[in-house]
Amino acid sequence: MEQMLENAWLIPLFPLIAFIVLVAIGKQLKQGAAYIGILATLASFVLSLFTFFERFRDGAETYFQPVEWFSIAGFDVIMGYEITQLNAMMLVIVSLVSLLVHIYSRGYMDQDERLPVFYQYLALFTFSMLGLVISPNLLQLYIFWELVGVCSFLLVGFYFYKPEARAAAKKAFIVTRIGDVGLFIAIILLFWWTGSFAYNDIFNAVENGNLESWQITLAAILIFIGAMGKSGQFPLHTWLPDAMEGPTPVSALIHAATMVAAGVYLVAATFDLFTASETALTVVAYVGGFTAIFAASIGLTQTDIKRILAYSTVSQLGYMMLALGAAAAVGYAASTFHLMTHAFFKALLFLAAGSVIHAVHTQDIFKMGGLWKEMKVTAWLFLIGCLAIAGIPPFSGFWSKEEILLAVYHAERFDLFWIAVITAFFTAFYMFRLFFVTFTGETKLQQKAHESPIVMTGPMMILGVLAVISGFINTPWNPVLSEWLTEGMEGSLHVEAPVWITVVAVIVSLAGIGLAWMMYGKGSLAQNWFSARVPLLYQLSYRKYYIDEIYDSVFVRPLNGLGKIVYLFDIYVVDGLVQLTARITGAIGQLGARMQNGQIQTYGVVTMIGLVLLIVGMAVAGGYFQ
Amino acid sequence: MSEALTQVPLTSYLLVALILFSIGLYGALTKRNAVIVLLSIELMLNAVNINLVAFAKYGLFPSITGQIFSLFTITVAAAEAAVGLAILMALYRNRGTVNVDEMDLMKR
Amino acid sequence: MNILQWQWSAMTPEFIILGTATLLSLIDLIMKDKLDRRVLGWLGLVGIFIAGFFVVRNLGQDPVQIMNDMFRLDSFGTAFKLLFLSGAALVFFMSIQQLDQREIPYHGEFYYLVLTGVLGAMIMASSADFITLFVGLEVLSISSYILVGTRKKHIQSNESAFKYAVSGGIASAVALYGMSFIYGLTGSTNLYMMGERLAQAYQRVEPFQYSPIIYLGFFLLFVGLSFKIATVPYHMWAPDVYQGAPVPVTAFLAVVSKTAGFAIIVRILLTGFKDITEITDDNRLSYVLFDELSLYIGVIAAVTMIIGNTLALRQTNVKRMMAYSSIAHAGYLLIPLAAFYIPLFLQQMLFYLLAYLLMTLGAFAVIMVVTRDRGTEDIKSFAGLYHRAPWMAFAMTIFLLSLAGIPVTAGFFGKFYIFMSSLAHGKYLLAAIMIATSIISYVYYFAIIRQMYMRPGDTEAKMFIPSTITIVILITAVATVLIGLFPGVVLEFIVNNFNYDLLYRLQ
Amino acid sequence: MSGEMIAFFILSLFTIGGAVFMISFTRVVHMVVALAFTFLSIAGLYVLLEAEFVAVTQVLVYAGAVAILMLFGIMLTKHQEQEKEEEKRKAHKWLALLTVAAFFAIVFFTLQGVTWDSQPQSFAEDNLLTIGKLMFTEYVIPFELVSVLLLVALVGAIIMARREEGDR
Amino acid sequence: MMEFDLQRYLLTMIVLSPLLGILALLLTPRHRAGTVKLIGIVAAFIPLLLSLVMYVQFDLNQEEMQFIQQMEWINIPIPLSTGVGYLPIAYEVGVDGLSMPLVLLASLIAFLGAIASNTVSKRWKEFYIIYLVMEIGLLGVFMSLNLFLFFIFFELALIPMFFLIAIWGFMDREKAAIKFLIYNGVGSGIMLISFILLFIITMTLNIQEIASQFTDPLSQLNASDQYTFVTENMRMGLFIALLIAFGIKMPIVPFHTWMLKSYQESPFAMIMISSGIMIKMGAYGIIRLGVGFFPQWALDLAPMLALLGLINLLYGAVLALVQKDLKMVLAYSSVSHMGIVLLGIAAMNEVGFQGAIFQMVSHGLIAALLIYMIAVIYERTQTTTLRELGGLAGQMPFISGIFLAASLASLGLPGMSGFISEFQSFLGLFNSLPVYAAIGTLGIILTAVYMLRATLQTTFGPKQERFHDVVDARPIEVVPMAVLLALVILIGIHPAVLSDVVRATLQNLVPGIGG
Repeated sequence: MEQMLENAWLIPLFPLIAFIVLVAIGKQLKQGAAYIGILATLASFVLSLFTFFERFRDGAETYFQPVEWFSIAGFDVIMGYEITQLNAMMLVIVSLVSLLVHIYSRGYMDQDERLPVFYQYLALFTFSMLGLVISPNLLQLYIFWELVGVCSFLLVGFYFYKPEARAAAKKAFIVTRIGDVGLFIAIILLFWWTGSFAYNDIFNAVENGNLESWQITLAAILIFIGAMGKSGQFPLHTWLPDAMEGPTPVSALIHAATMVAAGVYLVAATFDLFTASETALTVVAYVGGFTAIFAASIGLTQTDIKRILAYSTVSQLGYMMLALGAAAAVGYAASTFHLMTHAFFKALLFLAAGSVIHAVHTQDIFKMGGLWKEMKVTAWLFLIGCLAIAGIPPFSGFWSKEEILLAVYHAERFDLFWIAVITAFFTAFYMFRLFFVTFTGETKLQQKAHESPIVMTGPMMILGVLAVISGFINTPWNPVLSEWLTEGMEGSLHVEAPVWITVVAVIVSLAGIGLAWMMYGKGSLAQNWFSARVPLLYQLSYRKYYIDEIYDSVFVRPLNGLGKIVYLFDIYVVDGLVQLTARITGAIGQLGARMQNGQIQTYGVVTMIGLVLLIVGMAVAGGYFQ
Repeated sequence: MSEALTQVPLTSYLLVALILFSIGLYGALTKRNAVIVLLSIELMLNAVNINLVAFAKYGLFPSITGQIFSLFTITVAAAEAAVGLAILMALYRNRGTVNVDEMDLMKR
Repeated sequence: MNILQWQWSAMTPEFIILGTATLLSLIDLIMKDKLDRRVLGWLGLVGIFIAGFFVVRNLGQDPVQIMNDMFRLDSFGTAFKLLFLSGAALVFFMSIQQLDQREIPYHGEFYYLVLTGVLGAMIMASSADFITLFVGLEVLSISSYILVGTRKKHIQSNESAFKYAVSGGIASAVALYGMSFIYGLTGSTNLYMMGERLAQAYQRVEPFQYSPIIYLGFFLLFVGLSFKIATVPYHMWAPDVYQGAPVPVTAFLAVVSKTAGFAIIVRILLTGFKDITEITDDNRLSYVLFDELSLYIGVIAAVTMIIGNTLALRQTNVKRMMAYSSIAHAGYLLIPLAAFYIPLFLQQMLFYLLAYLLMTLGAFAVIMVVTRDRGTEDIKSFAGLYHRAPWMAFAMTIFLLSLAGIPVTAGFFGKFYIFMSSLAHGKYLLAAIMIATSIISYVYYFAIIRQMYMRPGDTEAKMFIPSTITIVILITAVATVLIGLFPGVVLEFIVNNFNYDLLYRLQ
Repeated sequence: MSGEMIAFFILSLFTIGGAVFMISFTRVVHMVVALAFTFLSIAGLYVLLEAEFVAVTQVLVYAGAVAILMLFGIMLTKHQEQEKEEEKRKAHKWLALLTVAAFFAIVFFTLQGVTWDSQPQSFAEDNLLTIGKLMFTEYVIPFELVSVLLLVALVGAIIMARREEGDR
Repeated sequence: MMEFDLQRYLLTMIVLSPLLGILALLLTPRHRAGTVKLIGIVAAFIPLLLSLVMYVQFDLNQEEMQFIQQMEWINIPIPLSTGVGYLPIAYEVGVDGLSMPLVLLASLIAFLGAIASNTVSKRWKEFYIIYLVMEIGLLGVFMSLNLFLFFIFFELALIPMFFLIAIWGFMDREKAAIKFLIYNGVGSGIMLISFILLFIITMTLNIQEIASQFTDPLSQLNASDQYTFVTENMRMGLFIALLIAFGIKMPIVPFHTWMLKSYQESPFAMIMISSGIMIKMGAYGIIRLGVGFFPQWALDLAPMLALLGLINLLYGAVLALVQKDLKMVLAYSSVSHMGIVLLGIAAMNEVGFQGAIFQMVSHGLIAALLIYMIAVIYERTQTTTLRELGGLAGQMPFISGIFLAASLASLGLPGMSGFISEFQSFLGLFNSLPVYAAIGTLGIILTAVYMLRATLQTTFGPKQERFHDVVDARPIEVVPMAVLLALVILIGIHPAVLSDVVRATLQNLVPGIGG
């Protein structure tokens, strides 16, 4: 079965072929275009699965296949692919979620005449994301990193005629690009410091102490900036909620399960670099922690179903970052584990939300309500997702979240630990707020909502199953995944942690659910209980801490203002000087013309003045006629 | 020194010539009547002739060439005067004036 | 020595031109008034060609002098004579079919006055004696005064003739005044004798210090002669006169007369003032006077270029614009004098003069046709020319590009060559001004191009172009481009046939 | 003081005086007459300088031909008797005066600063003969050329000054 | 034997091949518009074909010039102590890894420009004749090995451009043309000054000989006695003079204002040529002549170059951000992108130079594509004002798609050529001047901001009634789009097509820098 690893390059190839085929003849295929995408993704998924199992069960070595790309001034840039534990797992997650979303979209996008285009983008995205995952070096990663960014941009702006979609797409691209520049610089610096783009060479250099500590810290932080952009970490998180302007399947695939997790993946993939710098890890941990609680606190008050989920995503990604930064190898395992479970339950939640939106044609949860009866399947699946994210045992989220809490506690980062606990409470609260408002109570809809077709609910069900069971792959008493993932890594995986942590975590989550039930389910507590008491905090949360407004007035407007000022400078000073030169030339002509008055005697006088000047000049310069 | 009293120094001739030249130049540059302008030019040429003839006698290398040169100058000056006057006639016929300062149809 | 023992055959071209002029005047007298005077033009052309033939035959001959350098047949003079004769021939071609009976009532006179003018110019180029040079200058001048005024009924023509005559008179007086001082120091009108004695005078010390007189004489002479080449400070007559004169005469003034001015200036400078030398510390022969004067000539050149080009910017009358343009070109031509370097000097000047001759005459030929057709000299008369006579417009474009100094034209290489020498002599400022003013000149040259190609004219009718003018335009345009492409051929011709034999006195 | 000196003094005075009068007179005819006087005095100076032939020529050509020619010119053209002064002209005149004065000063100081180290030569004998010989030997080319020049001037003067049909 | 001849005459054939078209056009009756245009396009295709032959025949491993042809042309007589000597100005052409891609680029863009000029609505015969004359100049600049020839080709490209702008441009065309002419005239003037000084110093005009005289410490300047005195100041002065001369062409801020006007008023095909090739002539000049002759000074002044590059990059980007007209956005974008070329040069190492060359080629392709897209859009909407545009993706998805792809390429999306070149330039610069490079990366963000602003404003947004009946791309229009985009992507995913060509030459060039 060794060939499977050798042939791993086929995995991203199928979606690429699908993309090319769709570009070429997608228009003619009409809605049939979907099947090409589905088939290609299916093939990728199957191959990924084989690869994963080969890696997992047979314990195959890390496989690396180099290909010369081109030479930069004598240095041959190597491209290729590499299958490590981490990316074997990622391959499966990505291709699976992608496959499910492909299938789901067939139903969701049925009415859209631009469905072939949609599938083009999806296929391109899948290709790029898979390529990103199997990249053996930073440069290649960066290339796919940008490509997934573009796909995200294209898909967010899929409804190009909506001004909001246009703005959101632009924002998504630009904000992530700010992060990308960090990564870009990091790659270049690392290249000059280590002489290579490849992970292994960089890690070796770090290990051999070829790099000064400031270099490591700088490079790690720059890489993290890249990750922040993609994973929507504060302060580069603003694009992610806006990105919800894209079609919902896209949100599920890109903005929940895969691409936004790429940031976490990047930090995990270059984790050896981070572990060499305490400072960098601390930065990662605190940015993650802050993002987690910050985004969760915004999620508490939002009313748009997809935005709530988006903030939840930001928060959960923060969670992962927190784990990575706070707790070394344990955190690494916990974080990647959470990455996996999150991919499943968040994708589920988004698809379910998509199903709801598909049915009710609105995204405002307070315009829905009482959907339980009309959309049984969706509701059940949504509930599973909520329970998973809230961390209720035995759902998958419980296991991964607990893993994180344990790891953080074990690392004695108690401040971060409590932040994580509070975030867990918030999460439980706003998820169930969402659930109760949407599915229980009286319907506020005019027309009757219908359950989605099987093509949509099918994928959701698969994800539902995964959201339930995927946690068992890595239980505290049998951490199969963690052990496999951290094979060959330094640091013990053995965590001695008090039991109360598990208890507290569950209780906190239940408390959150309870509060939500009281306010939105049963109604025993007024919905405006909080907003009435602390209107300031409520407003702050509701308006997302005015971050967008602040950015607008701190960056966007000044930049535009600067542009306008510089433009004036360009016109009046730079070009003005040119005009001035022309004027001066004209003025000399004018002066000459004034002397040229047509009077022959004036001409004579001018001549004689010239003669006198010449002789005087000679006299003065030559010292004659003293 | 006694010689200086019996013999007119060259510089004196040169100064006379210079004064004549300057007057001629001034006349040529200021007089309104075109005929007088032409005459002033003749005056300038006469100053040149005085120079030449004086140099012929008192120059660093005295020679009769100066006198011959002045003869040519006189001839040429006369011809020039004649042609100038003829042109002035033609102009006067068309324009009705001989004032130099009115001749500014073309300028700038 | 018996008067007949001199080798008079050296003067054959001059005799032929003189004879032709006399013949033409006689025929003109005999001919009935009503008869077409074109035949005179053709006759004159034949004369010019025969003279040209003899000039060409003189190529490569040893220099000959007659009567103590009263007349000198040397390659320097031969070179200029070729320029004069070709210029005159082209002017004749331009005029023959285009002279308007009403405008120039005296065709016969026109032809033979051009010939006497050429005769004067030829004498100016091939004598080494002040008196002869002066008389030659005056022959050219007086012929020109009358030529300018030949449009008798035309007020502007009268006026410009008078202005020309008065300016010329003052200039002659000033130049003669300068000559008189130089004569005073040397006692001779022979340039070689002059050179030797000036060198002696220059060496004299107090109380017999004569160098101030030398400078005074030089400046008077130079300013007086600068009238002919129309450089600062004696440039201001040119626009008025060029504007008022009939086009062929303007062309004659711009080309033949100006070239003759350069001939006389260069000859006087190079023979009369070259002996003032000293041996420098590093054992080199230094032309003291030239070194000192080069600064002033440089200033004159710079101001000339600036004035010529900036004033041309404002012009709407084509002939006037060309006048300023010719002033500017005189400025360019002074640069070899300012950056004086004997071995390269003659090539530069002759090459540029040739290029200037071709492009200016070509441009004037086109201007002549166009202004005649439209009845106005305004630059707007060129509007839509491209649609009426595309080939002529194309030729005009070549001339203008050449005047502006844009490759691949003769004008470009001429400028390049001059430019090269000025930089080689460290005259960076002068070179910079030359470049800057050349760029300014783009604006007004391209103004004509814009009119020709980009503006609609009043009429789309085909323009009538007389066949002789076509010949002129064709010859000048082709030559401009060919010389621009292969300047080496011309340079080689110059090097092989023309040398600095004017520097040496013949025994 | 020798007689030559006195003669020079008087002649220069007449010469310059005539010129100054010419400049300052307001009637054009007077100007010409003053100038003729100057021309004659100059001829006197030539005699002092032992250039008798030049002196004779001066009288014939200038005092005779040119002055008369100019008088004819004045007669043939209508002209304002008085020179009217305009503001512009005034400025021009002052500028011209200044320029000429500067020119004069420069040349004057140059000449003043020079001592002429010369051996005067006498041309008293055979002045005419020497000139004539030279004219027809060494200077025959310019001499002949001058004839061309005169011819040109003649023709030019005729065609320029000739009254055409339809002239006023 | 045949092979040998081809090697020798190929470049001359390329540079003179437009003459065939000119002749054919002269013989074609004016009124047959279709034939005239067809001949024009075919004529522009011949040099491209020959350039492709050159590409195929190009020896990747040779460091020196290839396809050299030398011919005596002009002998300038100069005096020697022994008599008259001659300074030869030869007709010398040749290409190496630096110029070959640019020749290819020039012939390609010129061909596509000829197609894009298909829409010329008046005086098409003259248009194509002048256009082909210009092409001779464009091609010649990159292959001439002689400064005199270089200058002549340079001018030969500029003057026809004047006509093309002034006759076929938009409303204020004549003013724009004059501004173009004067500005570039100044540049040419300074260039001429420096060329002649170089000539005087080295007594040769051959580019390679001059370079070897300046850079080879063993070779004495064989100048004639008077002029041997070449101070360091003089070298610096010459370097800066060359920098300014080519900086005007490139354009380096603050010499860029001519470009704005000519972008506004030129016909689109001319903007394609201008930003696709002409401004590359400036960059090429800086590398070939500036750096090639004075590597030491280039190295010493590298921070200044980097600063200029930064200013270009950021200044152009900030200005592009606030433009109201699509064409102006592109104009400033070109300014900005040429800044990256400068940054690559300022790096003064192999990587940086490779980046600069890549950026020249890449920007040539991308800018040409973007402008072509604008031309196509303008033809349909009759406007380039951003506010009036919008929602075009609905009516013309194909055009909008390509336009979007082009702007993504322009902002440096991996997988397209823009990324490779930007990456290499920055890679090089980070090694030598990391602080400048770090500041420069701001430009990457700003580029994204202004490109997306312009592109999305045009193609995205609510559909507009006015553009209801516009049609999507026609087959003839697809050709330039497809070719350009394909090349952009080809270089993006397989940069070896270019880097292999450049490699040997750069290895030869960089040791001259001595560091």
